[in-house]
Amino acid sequence: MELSDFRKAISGAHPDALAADAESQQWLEIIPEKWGEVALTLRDDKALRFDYLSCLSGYDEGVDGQLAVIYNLHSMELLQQLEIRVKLPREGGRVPSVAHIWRAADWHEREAYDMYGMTFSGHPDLRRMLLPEDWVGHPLLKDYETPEYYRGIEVEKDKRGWE
Amino acid sequence: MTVSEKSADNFGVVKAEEMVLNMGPQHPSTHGVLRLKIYTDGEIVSRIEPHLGYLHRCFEKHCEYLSYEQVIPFTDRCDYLASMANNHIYAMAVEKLMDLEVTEKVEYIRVIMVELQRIASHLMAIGTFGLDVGGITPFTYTFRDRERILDLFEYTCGARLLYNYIWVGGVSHDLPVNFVRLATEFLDYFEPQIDEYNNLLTFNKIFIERTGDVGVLPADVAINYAASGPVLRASGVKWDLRRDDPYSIYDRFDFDVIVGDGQMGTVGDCWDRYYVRVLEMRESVKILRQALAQMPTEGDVHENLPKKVRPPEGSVYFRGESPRGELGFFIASDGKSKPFRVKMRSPAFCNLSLFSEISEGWMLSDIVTILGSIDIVLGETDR
Amino acid sequence: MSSWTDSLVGFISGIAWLPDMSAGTIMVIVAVLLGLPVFTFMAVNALVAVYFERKVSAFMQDRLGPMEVGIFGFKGGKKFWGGIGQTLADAIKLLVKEDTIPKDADRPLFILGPFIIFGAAFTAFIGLPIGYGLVISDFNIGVFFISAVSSVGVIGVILAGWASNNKWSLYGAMRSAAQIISYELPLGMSLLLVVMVVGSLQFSEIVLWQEQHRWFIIHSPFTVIAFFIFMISGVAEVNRTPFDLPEAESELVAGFMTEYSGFRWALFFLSEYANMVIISLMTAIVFLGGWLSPVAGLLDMAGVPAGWYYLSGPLWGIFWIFIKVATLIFIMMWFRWTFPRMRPDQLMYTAWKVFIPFALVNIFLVGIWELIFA
Amino acid sequence: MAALGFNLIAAMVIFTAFWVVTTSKLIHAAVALMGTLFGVAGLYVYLYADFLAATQVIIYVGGILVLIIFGVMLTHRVSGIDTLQTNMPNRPAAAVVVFLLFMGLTALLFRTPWHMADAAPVVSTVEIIGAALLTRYLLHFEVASVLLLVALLGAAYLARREDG
Repeated sequence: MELSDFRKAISGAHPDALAADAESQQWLEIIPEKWGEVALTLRDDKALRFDYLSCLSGYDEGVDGQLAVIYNLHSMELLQQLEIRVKLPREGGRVPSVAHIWRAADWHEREAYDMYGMTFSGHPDLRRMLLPEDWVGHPLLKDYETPEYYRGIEVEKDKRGWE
Repeated sequence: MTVSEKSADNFGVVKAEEMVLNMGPQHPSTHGVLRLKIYTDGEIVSRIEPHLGYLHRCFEKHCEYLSYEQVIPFTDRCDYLASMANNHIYAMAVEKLMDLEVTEKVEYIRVIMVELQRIASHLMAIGTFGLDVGGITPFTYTFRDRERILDLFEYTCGARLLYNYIWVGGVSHDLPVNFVRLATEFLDYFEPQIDEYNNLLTFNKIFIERTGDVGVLPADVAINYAASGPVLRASGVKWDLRRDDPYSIYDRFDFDVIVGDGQMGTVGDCWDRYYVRVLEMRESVKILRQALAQMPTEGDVHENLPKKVRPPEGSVYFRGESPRGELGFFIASDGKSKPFRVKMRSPAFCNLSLFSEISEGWMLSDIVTILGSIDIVLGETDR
Repeated sequence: MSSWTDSLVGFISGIAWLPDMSAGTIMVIVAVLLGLPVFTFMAVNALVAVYFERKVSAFMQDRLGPMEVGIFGFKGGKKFWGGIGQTLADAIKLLVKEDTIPKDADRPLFILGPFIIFGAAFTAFIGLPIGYGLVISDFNIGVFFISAVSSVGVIGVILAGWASNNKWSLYGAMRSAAQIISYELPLGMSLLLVVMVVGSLQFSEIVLWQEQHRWFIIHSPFTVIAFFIFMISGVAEVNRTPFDLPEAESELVAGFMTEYSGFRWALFFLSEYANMVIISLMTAIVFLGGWLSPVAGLLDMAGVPAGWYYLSGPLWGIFWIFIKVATLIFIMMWFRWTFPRMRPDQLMYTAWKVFIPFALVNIFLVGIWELIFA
Repeated sequence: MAALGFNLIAAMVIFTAFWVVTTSKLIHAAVALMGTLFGVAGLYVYLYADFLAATQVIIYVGGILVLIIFGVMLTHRVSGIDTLQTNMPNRPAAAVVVFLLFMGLTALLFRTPWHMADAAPVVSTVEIIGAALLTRYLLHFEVASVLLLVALLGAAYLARREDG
């Protein structure tokens, strides 16, 4: 199936789930409120059967833009792939967790939360994944400022040979 | 507190207490700095909580400050046991983003390197797995042979572990003279060695008792957890990106996709995960022999190197089969010389996430076995 | 039957220029005189056995092993003797190393633990002969004595594990207790069958019987099984691979000795290698004819007149018994460097559901065998 | 000198036994008990009962004591080494019982006609014990083994009951 078929299938099941997006894009954009239902359809619909969540990435469009969560889905049965994006505001963005649909999302969502600070509502155990639990801030945000100190230890800012 | 209250505190509830064990970050069998919080009831493990991040080196943040080529040495350090595969898949992702073709010879060199790397990585995996179940000698055997592969790498690019060999649009050096002969010699030497590992470890009764039927991973659970590589294939899912989603020139080679068949227990047990790796080494040897025979001798490996790596605006998710499974790179470009966003989908990260699922209810010794059979590299899970 | 104790007591009380002493005083002197060589033997044994183990493992793993450290300028080159001084250097290192005791450890028990283990191994040597009369004290309950003494060592292991106040140590201690208690039963039962045939618990009697009849390993088909049960249970008793669960390094870090260092750790080490010797000596004496020469027996069978060979005198006896012990120790090392480790429940299964039933049936069958053929 | 050895062992028995009942740490009590049991084994040696001494060590030290320590370790928190003496409320009753027991034992001590051995000690006690167990005391021996079997079954039943 092609991207346009996926678009049709989803808009058939959930009429207002798709965000208005340009035809040229290689992904489908889903509005956050509807994402939980759409994810279930994606996994269970006979023509879609996306049973394998390849990758889940957090994404920051920039200081003026929005945050996004990018899902790269794959179907082991029908051998098709699909990229889904869910955009959410920079402050207090919430997106439904899909950890109960694809268990693989569990750790990936924790990592995305760790790096971008968006909340995955309904996640069983949303803690920081890679950074220490008491770390301040979400480092992959484009407006992230490296803290001066961590637990009283100065954070090195030497960037020789980097830029 | 009165005496009777105190005694009630001590003897009132006569029940085996749940003991919390901290396995790691420094522990011989966590393969790096992984910390497992293990809740045990005697020898039986009731719950496991993995804590990651002890080797977190901000790979993804660093990428935003580096040009596309400068990221390659960083991918080396992610899965430091399969650096070639990381280089390869990252380079291909950028090439796909740029719509860049590489010459035939470069493709062959890359496949040869990556398959050698796969053997080296699997040797490490089965050797340390032997170590995890208590056999020390298999480890030295596999390391002896891994050393010869590292010698080949050193001969090719000067580095033994972190190569920075596969570049965007080419490779850093052409193959040295005699490489084909040396590689063929190695393959001739190596194939009988696999039988030696089998004699020493694979079909040892104690080893089978320790690994067969232990930590069974059913196929549907494996898919739901997005497991990949040998871990997925051992559960009976015939899925190899080299064959099912061919990239590079893998569609030219004839090789089998090994799946676990539950020979020593149930499909998807530790023994299957181990044995899939052993058999995959044979398949890699097969690919290597074909690639070495078919490889064009003429050609410049630097021909297609772009002057400046500056992909157009857009994003790509590219995945390939690293020794540990599906290694994916999500790269977004804003048209500048530095990537806007690089996300590495590391196979070991996903494989490790199912670890607590399959290891609950097993004994403490089995935890080590199961963790070893998953074959994680902490550099890659923590990035 | 004479023993070193008897001869020394006789010798000392026979010296004219010494003042008159009571029997007790003489016993104390004799105990010191005989204890020192045993201690020296244990220390030297550990040095040699560790070196041997390293070389054996290196040989099995296609590498060289220690090659650098020599003694008095002798390095041995790239031969087997290379790095001959390595274990000596290690021993010195262990002795001068800082001896740490964890803050929350139970100090007295932490200190006591290794000494109990060492004491058990040390005491066992009293009853083990290496030839006719070449024994510190030839108890008439020799076999029983060794079993009794070696059962004490486990308390040291448990105490060491418990007192460290470390969860890995505790796991090691618990595993060890379960393991050693379980494997004492098949071990004892296999010995019982020999005792039953000989009718004595004395080691010298057992060897004498084998000299008059035949070695126990070829006594009957059942004793062959008993030999294997004894040997394997022995490996389990000394906590070596594939039964080294108490100190399983990939699971429990170092098990009950995780928190130990320096001299106390060295005591564990000495005891481990001493225990290997004890088990091998017992196996050699009980099943493999002790100090009897295998060659002499073979030549006898071939009909060669006794005057033609000189291979069964007392010195040859010591030679033969050490050859047997060394072979058995080598086999234990062989196990260690080729086998993976078992799991605790499999270990228990092997002891209780395989070895003990077999050993019990063995006793019964050997009894019948004796009734029919003896 | 022989008397000195005997006195030393007897003192050890009394001292460690005292330690067993006074220490507040269960595991120390168990270790002290080891000293007592060893001491008693030593006393057996003085009576030329070598087989009995070895049996004492193998069964009481190697078996029962290990189980006691094992039990202590299994039922108590690992983190806290101090364990509590829990029999305090029974002190008055215990004092009465101990006093009566002490009186009884003392009376026994003075009433027993102690013999000094005039014959040479028996060389091998194994055969005598074996013969006695299988002839004169056969019934007791068998009853004891049945008792042990019942205990074993009971323990197995208790241990498996949770599984249902």
